[in-house]
Amino acid sequence: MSQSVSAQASGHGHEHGHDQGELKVLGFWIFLVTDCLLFSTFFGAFAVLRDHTDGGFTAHDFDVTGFILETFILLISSFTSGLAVLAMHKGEKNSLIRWLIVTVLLGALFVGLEINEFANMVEEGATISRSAFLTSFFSLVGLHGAHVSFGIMWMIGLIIQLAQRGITPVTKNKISIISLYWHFLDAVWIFIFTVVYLMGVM
Amino acid sequence: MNTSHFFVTGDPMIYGADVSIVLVTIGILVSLTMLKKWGWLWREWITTVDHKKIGIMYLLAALLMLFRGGVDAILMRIQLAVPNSQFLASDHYNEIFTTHGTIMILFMAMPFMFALFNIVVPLQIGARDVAYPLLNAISFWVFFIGAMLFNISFVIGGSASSGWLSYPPLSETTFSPGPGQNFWIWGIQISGIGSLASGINFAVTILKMRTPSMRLRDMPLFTWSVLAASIAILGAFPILTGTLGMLTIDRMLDGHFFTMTKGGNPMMYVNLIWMWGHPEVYIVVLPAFGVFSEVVATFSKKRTFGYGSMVYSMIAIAVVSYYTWVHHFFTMGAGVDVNITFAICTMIIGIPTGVKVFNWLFTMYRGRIEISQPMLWFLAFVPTFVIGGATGVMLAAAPADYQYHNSYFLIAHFHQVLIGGVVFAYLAGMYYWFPKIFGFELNYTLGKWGFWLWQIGFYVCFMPQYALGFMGMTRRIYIYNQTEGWDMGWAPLNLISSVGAFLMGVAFAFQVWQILYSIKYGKRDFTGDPWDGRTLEWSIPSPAPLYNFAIIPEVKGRDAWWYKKQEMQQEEGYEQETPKYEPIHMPKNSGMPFIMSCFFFVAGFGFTFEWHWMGFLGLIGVAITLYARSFQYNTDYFIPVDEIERTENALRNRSTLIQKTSMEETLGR
Amino acid sequence: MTNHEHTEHTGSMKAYIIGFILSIILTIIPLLLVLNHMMAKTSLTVSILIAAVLQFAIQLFFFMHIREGDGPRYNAMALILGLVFAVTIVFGAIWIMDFNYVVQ
Amino acid sequence: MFKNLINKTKGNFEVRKWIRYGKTAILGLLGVMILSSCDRSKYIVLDPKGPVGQEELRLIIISTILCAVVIIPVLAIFVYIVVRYRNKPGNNAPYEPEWDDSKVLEVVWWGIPIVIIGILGFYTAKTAINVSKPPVKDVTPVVVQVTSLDWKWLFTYPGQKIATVNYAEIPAGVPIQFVLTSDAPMNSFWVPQLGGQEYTMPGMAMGLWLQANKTGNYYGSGASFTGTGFAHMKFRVKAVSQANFNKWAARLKKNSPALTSDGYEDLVRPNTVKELSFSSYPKNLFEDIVNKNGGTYYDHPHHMGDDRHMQTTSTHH
Ligand code: HEA
Ligand code: HEA
Ligand SMILES: [Cu+2]
Repeated sequence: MSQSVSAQASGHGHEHGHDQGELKVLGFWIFLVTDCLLFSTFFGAFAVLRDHTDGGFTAHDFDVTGFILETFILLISSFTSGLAVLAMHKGEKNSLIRWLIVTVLLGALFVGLEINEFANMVEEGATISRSAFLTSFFSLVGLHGAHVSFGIMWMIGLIIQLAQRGITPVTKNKISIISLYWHFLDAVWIFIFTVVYLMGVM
Repeated sequence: MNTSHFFVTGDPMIYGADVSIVLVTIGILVSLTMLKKWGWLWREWITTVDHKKIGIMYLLAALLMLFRGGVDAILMRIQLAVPNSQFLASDHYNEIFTTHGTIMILFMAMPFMFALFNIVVPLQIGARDVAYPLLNAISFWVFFIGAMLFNISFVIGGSASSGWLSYPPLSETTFSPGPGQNFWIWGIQISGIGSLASGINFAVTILKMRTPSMRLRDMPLFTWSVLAASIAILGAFPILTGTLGMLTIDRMLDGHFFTMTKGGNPMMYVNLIWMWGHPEVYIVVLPAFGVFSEVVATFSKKRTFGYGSMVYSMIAIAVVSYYTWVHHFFTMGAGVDVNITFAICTMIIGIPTGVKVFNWLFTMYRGRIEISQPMLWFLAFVPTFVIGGATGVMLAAAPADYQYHNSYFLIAHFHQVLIGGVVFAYLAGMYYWFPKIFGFELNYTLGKWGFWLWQIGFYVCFMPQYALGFMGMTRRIYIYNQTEGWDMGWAPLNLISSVGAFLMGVAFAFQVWQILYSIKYGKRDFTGDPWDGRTLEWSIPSPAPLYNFAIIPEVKGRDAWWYKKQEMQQEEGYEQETPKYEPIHMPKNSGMPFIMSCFFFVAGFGFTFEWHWMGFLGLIGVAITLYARSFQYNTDYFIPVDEIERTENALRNRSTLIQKTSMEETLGR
Repeated sequence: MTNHEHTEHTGSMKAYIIGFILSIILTIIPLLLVLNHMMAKTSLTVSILIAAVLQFAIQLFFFMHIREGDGPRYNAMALILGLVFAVTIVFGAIWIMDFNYVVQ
Repeated sequence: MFKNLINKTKGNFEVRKWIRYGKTAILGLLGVMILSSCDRSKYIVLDPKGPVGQEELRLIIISTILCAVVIIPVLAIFVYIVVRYRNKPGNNAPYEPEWDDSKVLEVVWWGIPIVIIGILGFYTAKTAINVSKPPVKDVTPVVVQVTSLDWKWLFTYPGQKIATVNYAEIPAGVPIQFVLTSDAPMNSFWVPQLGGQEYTMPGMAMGLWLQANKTGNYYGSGASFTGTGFAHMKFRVKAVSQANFNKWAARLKKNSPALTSDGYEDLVRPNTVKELSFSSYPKNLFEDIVNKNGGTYYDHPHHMGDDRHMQTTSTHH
């Protein structure tokens, strides 16, 4: 029938004067905007329900050091993922992989701390079904945590692909996209940090 | 979960359905095997990433769901035809209106809309496919699997019965235990992912994939309407995902977002679901406007009047529709300031909508109106939609709505806009683009029967419902006149209304007949341009070849094809320069979308029955397919030049050939 | 390789470091404000929200390179519309749920 | 191809004419049926018996007229254009395929709807504000607390300390402050001839002003779906003179059984019941219902009867 081409040459679509890579970044960007709306929905619910504690755990009871630590770890990981992209543009594959691994580890640390925080709360009886406030808290923060975990799995996949194929237009594009994702998660966390934690313990 | 309730029992109608489902399934499986069509089905359809084929699959699914939703409607109308009817029990009736509403909007109107998106948009903008063909296939399969998951609830486990938007606390476990409500949640949740992905896909397609010479302001209005609808999808569907997620958390994890106890707030759900639900109804109506813009211009043989206003009004509708949601719960006491604000925002939508109506009228003004099949539906649309819109504005007057809310006046309003606006438009679109997709026209005479029966049926069914609203009849009641000695005089009008419903049923049957008949006898379209069209899709053969355009078309403004034709006519002996083809880059077929949605089905089914192991297994399957795909690099190919030449020549020869034979046929007849 | 080098999101080391430092600072300020109870409740809320928004902007400009790319800035438009919707969702919910119970 | 279509159209003209007659006939029939079933009293929304309903009816009429003012001309123009510019042989109406723009016309049809919406918006706001206040000022209102249950309506009278199920008596000519809540899925309390509806929601005490000017029995129903027994959630509002109302209350106090806490638990159970009357009900029943479903999280701006010590332990201030 027709010959197959390796996608390596997928700087295709010159006939349209744009390329797949750019297209994918735009699509992903739009996806992030919609993801932002998903988070807004949970933020909205949280804002409405934050006083509905049913006499149980309140926002004053949050573990302050825990969330400060989480915040800085995520901030740093956002920075390291940026460094990874810089390395990629310089064509330094090893350095790129190294920074990605650092990012993954920081992300994992973040998730670990979060799980720990949740576990401690549950131990105190502050479970998701204790009150509307806690339901909205666990859902919002958990949704973010799930995003981070997903990002970690994804990044590991990309590290493997980089190791296999090196820096190609395709892998390059994939890295740009995940770094976008990672920064986005950091941006969302800023609002969780502010609205959930800071305004909670205030 | 008690598995003894796995199969819905105790109702002859459901046993009938069980038997016929099993028979039909066996029939399909056997005939596929006998005809050795499995490979064909897999290669040509299940794994396809071709937007045209995906469009066709959407279309089939939509028609199927129109039937299913329609049968629901007929059942309801039989029950309501006479007072004190014992045809359906309360719970059964409740399931039926819930599935009717859900199916009609989410599994009929939405796929019908995506069918048109897929079939038309790339062709109208001179593109060879959508921006992300694989994602497009995923969208379809995820939608389809969601719809199927929802539909099997009829025979397995039982359906949801708390209304098409399932307000808590009624939809919480306390009041709706069991799988029915879960089916509703997971069916919509899974198919919702597909809708969101389509929104992204078409927004990017329209922004980025146009033939380079087509500026935004040259774009056909249907394409504009798709862009507007996509924007609204992007704004609204994440909220649906989130809201359903919260309801899931309440039900599965014993959460308290919307429960009565422990601080939950049911009104929060109402607030959120309408933040999606209201834009949703405009999402389905915007492309309807787009269809009519094309149809009116084509069959008036005239440029669209006020193109600029048409575009602005659509964008305005898409954005303002985000600011009206409270009109669905004016009576929940959010306060006078809130109500007045949202009442006025709601009315404001009438302004751009009106502008569109006027512009259509003046597109016809000083034109030459050809009453073809699509145009027939437009002519029916105008009065129906305008009156339905006007009753919408009446509903928007908040204190008046205190008297209409949840009454049959409301039922009449939304059927008038949904059927008169959405269904009529999509049917018009189907008639209009049918030759383009399938290469033949649908029979006019049968179509006219269908048309008139729809019209008569519609008015007979829904006009009395306005009156019933004024008589105080509320929605979602399975029985009237029975209790407490109230005879409110609802019986005669309900009977009339039911007659109308049957007429619509007959109308639909005519349309099915029409399609089947035309497959055999329909007028073949060998020109590629049966309506003397104006936009690019008519410049290529019908059905379009795999790659749509052998040469990416050059566009010199609006109505590109119309002016190109004039140019060709004017220049005596206009000879198209021999095209110089280049290899065309295409995506490869992939089984991944189908496989992934099968895993989604497993997940949805597991969570529905609260078999969490199965649910998570399904989700892991989804993740693994995604992961595997991410490692696939060999995803595209080029169609070589000689193959393009062969195809193009064959198409050209076929058209001359058929032209000849069909001439003979016509003479012979 | 391909002709799209110019559209790539490059950004320099300097930009990343500046962005990083700024975001650290903008995290520490609200933290100090809150932990030391430095202001009245409303002004405190407003200040920390402002810090959050600023930090968000930093992520956008220094890390996510919202300004780069050629052609129409569809990404920026999408973002702006998205933010308008996001604000609507949150503040709409708060406003509507903040009842006064009197329809009639 | 053009001509082809035209011929086809002609060929089917007979059929179409026939169908059109059919349609006219059916619509005519419909009209007759509607009119004949139309002694006006059946259209209860259009036949209000109190000031709130009347005010709302006024808005219904205003909005109908305002819509008709645009809709009817639009439809007339529509019919005219379609007839005039039909593509049929011998039609010599002007044909200008390139005419696609007219600033004047555009201004007209952005303008007219704006004006209409402006007027309608004004009346909407005015009515909304009016019906949120007691219909008459100089008469002391009567408070009736309403709780929707599965699937019945409980009315408690904090002034009289009596309770009823599935019917309520009210004095005519006196503004009634209905205070609504639910101890079951949310419903909506609707007495069309007195005025529009309002949701009954768990944990919230909602205010609804209604008033009957004439004595009589008025149909009331739940308007928001609550499950299996929903269709049976009808109730009766009986408006009587003030004197008769007092007599009725006294009679209930004397002759009816008391509603005990256990009795209330019975009522909460999902089933349907007939009309019931009670001489008393547990103290603070309504407040307890509201609070147990989350009422403590809201400030209740208007009183819930004479038990004003509603706890407002709300955490936001
Ligand atoms: C395609 C679907 C669709 C469309 C297009 C519309 C269009 C409109 N709808 Fe409708 N609506 C629904 C589907 C739709 N609706 C559904 C499904 C529900 C109920 C869901 C449920 O509860 O289950 C509903 C419910 C609903 C309510 C809630 C009522 C209640 O629950 O009590 C309201 C209230 O404001 C409303 C208003 C409007 C308005 C103002 C428009 C406007 O957009 C109409 C604009 C059009 C015109 C006005 C006509 C043309 C204009 C002119 C000719 C110009 C001049 C006119 C004037 C100035 C008047 N709708
Ligand atoms: C696009 C959306 C859409 C469409 C097209 C329809 C189409 C129809 N609807 Fe539906 N409807 C809704 C959306 C829609 N509806 C929604 C959202 C609700 C609210 C649900 C809720 O309250 O939760 C609703 C509710 C609703 C009710 C109110 C129920 C209640 O509150 O108790 C009624 C009652 O008359 C009704 C009737 C009809 C009828 C008669 C049709 C007809 O147009 C159907 C046309 C019929 C066919 C296409 C039939 C095809 C079948 C055959 C050919 C088989 C032939 C068999 C026989 C004749 C026996 N609908
Ligand atoms: Cu709406």
